[in-house]
Amino acid sequence: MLRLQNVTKEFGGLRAVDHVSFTIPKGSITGLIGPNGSGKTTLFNLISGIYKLTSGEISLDGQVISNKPAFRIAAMGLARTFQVVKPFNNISVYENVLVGAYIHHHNKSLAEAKVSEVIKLLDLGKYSGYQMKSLPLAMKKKVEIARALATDPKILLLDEVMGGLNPQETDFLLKEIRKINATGITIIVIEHKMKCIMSLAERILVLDSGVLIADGLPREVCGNVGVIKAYLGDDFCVED
Amino acid sequence: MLKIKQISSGYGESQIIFDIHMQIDQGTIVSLVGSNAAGKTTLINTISGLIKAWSGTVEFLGEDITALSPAARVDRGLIQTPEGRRLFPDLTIKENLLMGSYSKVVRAKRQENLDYVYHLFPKLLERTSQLAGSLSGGEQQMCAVARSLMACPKLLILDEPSLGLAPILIVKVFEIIEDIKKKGVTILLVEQNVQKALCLADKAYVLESGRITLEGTGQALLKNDQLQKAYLGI
Amino acid sequence: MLIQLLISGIMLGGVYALTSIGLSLIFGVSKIVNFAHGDFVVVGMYITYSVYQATGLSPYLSWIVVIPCSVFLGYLVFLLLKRTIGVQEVNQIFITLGLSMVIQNVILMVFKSDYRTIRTIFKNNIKIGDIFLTREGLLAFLIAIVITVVFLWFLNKTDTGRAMKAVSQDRSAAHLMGVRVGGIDLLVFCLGIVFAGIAGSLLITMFAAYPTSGGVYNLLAWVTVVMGGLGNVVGALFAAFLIGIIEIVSGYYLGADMRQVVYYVFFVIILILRPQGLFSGIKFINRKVKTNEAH
Amino acid sequence: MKHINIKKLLLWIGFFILLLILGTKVGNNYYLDFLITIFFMASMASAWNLVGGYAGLISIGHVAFLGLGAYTSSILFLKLGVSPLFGIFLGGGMAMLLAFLLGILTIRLRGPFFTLSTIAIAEILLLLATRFVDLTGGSQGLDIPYKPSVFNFVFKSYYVYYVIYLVLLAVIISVVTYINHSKTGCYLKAIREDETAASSLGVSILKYKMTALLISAFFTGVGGSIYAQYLLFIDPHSVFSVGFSTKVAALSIIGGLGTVLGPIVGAFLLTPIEMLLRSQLGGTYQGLYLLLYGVIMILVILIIPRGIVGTLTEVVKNKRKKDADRTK
Repeated sequence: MLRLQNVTKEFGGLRAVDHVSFTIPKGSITGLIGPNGSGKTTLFNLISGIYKLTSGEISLDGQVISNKPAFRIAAMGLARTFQVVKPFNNISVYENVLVGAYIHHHNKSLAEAKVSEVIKLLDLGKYSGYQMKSLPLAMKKKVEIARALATDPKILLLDEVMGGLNPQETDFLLKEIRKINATGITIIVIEHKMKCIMSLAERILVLDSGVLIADGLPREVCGNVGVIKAYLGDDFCVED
Repeated sequence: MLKIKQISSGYGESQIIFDIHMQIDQGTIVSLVGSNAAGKTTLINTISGLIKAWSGTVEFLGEDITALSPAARVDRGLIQTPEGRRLFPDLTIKENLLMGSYSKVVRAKRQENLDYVYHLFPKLLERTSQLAGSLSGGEQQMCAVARSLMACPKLLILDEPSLGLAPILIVKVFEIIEDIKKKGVTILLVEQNVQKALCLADKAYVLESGRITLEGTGQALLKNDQLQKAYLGI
Repeated sequence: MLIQLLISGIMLGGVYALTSIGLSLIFGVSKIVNFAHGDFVVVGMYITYSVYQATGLSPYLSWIVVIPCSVFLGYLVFLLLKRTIGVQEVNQIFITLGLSMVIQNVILMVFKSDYRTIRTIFKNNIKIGDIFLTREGLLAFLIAIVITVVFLWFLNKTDTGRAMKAVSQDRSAAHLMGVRVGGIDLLVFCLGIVFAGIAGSLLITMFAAYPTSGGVYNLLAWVTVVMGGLGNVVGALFAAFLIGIIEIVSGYYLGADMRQVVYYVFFVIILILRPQGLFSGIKFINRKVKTNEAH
Repeated sequence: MKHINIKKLLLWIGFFILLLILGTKVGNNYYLDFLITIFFMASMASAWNLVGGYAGLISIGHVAFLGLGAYTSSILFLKLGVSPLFGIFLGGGMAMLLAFLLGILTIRLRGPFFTLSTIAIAEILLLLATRFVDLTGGSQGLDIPYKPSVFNFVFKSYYVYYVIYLVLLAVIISVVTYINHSKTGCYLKAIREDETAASSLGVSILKYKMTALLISAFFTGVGGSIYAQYLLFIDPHSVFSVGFSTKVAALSIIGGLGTVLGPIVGAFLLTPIEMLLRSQLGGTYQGLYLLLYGVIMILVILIIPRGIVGTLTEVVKNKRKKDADRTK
């Protein structure tokens, strides 16, 4: 359903994303990994319309979305969270989710029904009246997911939602993500916690210096020489 | 030389590192490895004083420096070469180097240090009046290391010195690190190039989700299965 | 005639440069948005005026009062703004707007709303060929230029000056060099206010001061800073000359009341078309500040 | 929150009628003028709050809309004989037109630069109004003849003005309340908090900022037109002074940015102090009230940056939360 063809992004002379192509099938969970600065978040920013492409094309369900403004892409069914959380700090959790819900429900009571549904799904009821800024990071990340879900996305991009969480919180969030996927929403996850992504994703894409260096099942990717090099250094495999 | 006891810290309301203990002995290279977002940069920024420790103490050369400003730590010889070089892009190379010896403690030795780093990196002398922002990645890294050496470091913290460099340059960077060690500078090396970092290290720490999960000599860790698991989750 | 206008414009621009360099410095190094900068110029004007009225001291010597007062004022205001540095730009706008109201109305209460000026220092003008120059104007220009040049030297050749540039480019890296960044912020703020004060003491010999005239100087300073490229001190200097010329030339051809309209319009056009400034090619303390939000 | 709260609505209507009746009891024009000024300032602060408080666009040149509205209706009336009854709305329309032009050009500018562009626009209009003497009477200003009639929108009784201003205030409060609880309000708050996040949730930043700016400009323009009809005199320095905008912004900030009641509380607290100080002290201390505004504004920003209403609501909410936690 999501298709990238030769997607390239340059900042100044630097090529942050270099001719990346892949297709994400409907209903799948895909992991996107790679070392620091390999261009993962940049790729998300390109897909969600925050950045403009230098060249290439991105399409969602056959419709070209590259270089459309972010709010249009969101309306077409693509939602995301942010690596560094971007909460609407001075309004309540409820209103944060409401912002997302209004995208397809112009009527307030319909939008509110959607909010209740999402809040129930993610078990956020206790916090709905709280101001965003008073929440701990784990909850902020969860509200970001809730906000994104309220837009009724076909595909959800999660950018390091597990970062900075303790093991219990991580386990809980893993379950939530599977639950969301079970409702038919396609998911792409950027994650550094390898254990998480290996257990969560059915397919893994590996970026290194903006280039897609591996694409396959978690097991395959782990054994991939290029991936190990990218992560651990050039000589690691040789000495083994 | 550096003793860290029970350090916790983070940004805003979110805690990133938890109860860290670490000890760095005079004249050694200590490596700190761990995956992205494990809290390595947070830890060294707490050591440098850019972030306030929430609890615990940092002791440097027998003195408790937990409450000192970053500048006061620089005066005592605790120098960090930050991740991504962080040169001053609109200053020339020479101006960047001079900024390295900003601290009053080392200004007297400024010319001597300048000669030394120019000797170490002749390329910097060639381009001395060029703006730092116009250098290539490798040259920037040399300049950043040179800038730190200008401060007569007693403990040099290097954050991801090989990040984004071509393989040939990475080899060069590690050679330089060994050279610096030979000059008697103690080094704390933060690297994602685990192999290289561990080969070089007298001692190493593995940081996972803000906690130290493994520690030992570099060679011991190289042979550790758990390390591979931590990185690839196999 | 045109040459006369150009020269007068450059003379005027020299004095404006002092105002804008102060603002450019504060904005460039500490990222403090100061909407009361013009009012500090006016404070300088009134201090000079009062000193002159009370003791007959020449405006050029009144600096012994203007400078300490500016430093003190700068210190007090910095205490208000300190905690907002780097985090709350909106609050900086509001605090400095409030400050502007306070300064203007304190002046109003102390000095009433009358126009005040000192125009009795020199009797006659200078005439070189066909070109007339007022002695006040020429002296103000020369003083302003000397101060600017000395300041540029300071910025480039001293450790403290370099530290200012370093802080403007990368605050946390400056910390790691051992720079006491908070101290640099304070120094820069006070220095900026001192420049404004000195500009005031020069301007009072040419223009009248009234309580709300800070508004004019404030916008003027921002116009030059935006034109010069945000935080670009040399750019601000050139922009100040340009503004001086625009002001004099348009004042001559369109009438005195129109000169500000011309450069305000110019300003809005630059904000929209070239928010990085006209002179951003000349790098100096030029930080990359985005004026356009990505959409 | 589910549907329109009938009780609350009735309460407000009751309050409105009470104020209408109260007005008839105030025989003294001095006191009526007092109340009219408060209503006027509250209206202007509320209109400003839509842009400054909700959309996060700090406009300090809002007076451009006020002045343009005032000049439009006055010039149309004096030169073309158009009744201010229509002129008021045309004034609002002109203000919207200016807002639209200003908006497409400068709405993308980051914080302080948007603010600067609004100040520049206001200053430009001030200077133009002074310059084009034929049309505007220059710095002499325009006199609207005192010929009371409905067509001329000039009235003998202060009570009529009192009602007009009360209605204006009521309409603005209703609109702001409606927006506050609507999709638009929700989107505006999101934009103010984080533009990138908002746009990734489907919010068109430009569209909603522009909407807020247009509505705000319209009411400010209408307010300016009515103001001209009330004073029967306008001159560039009274309707285009940036100081007035700062004052209006100060009322909102002190009362509480981005809250329905904030600007009104601000106006009802500070305007009486201003008027008392002005009438009592006058002369030598004519600047004292503005000095006070400045000091209070700085203190509020430093101590309670969410303003009186914002801070009180937070305190009440926290208390409720604590009580709820305790009962659990």
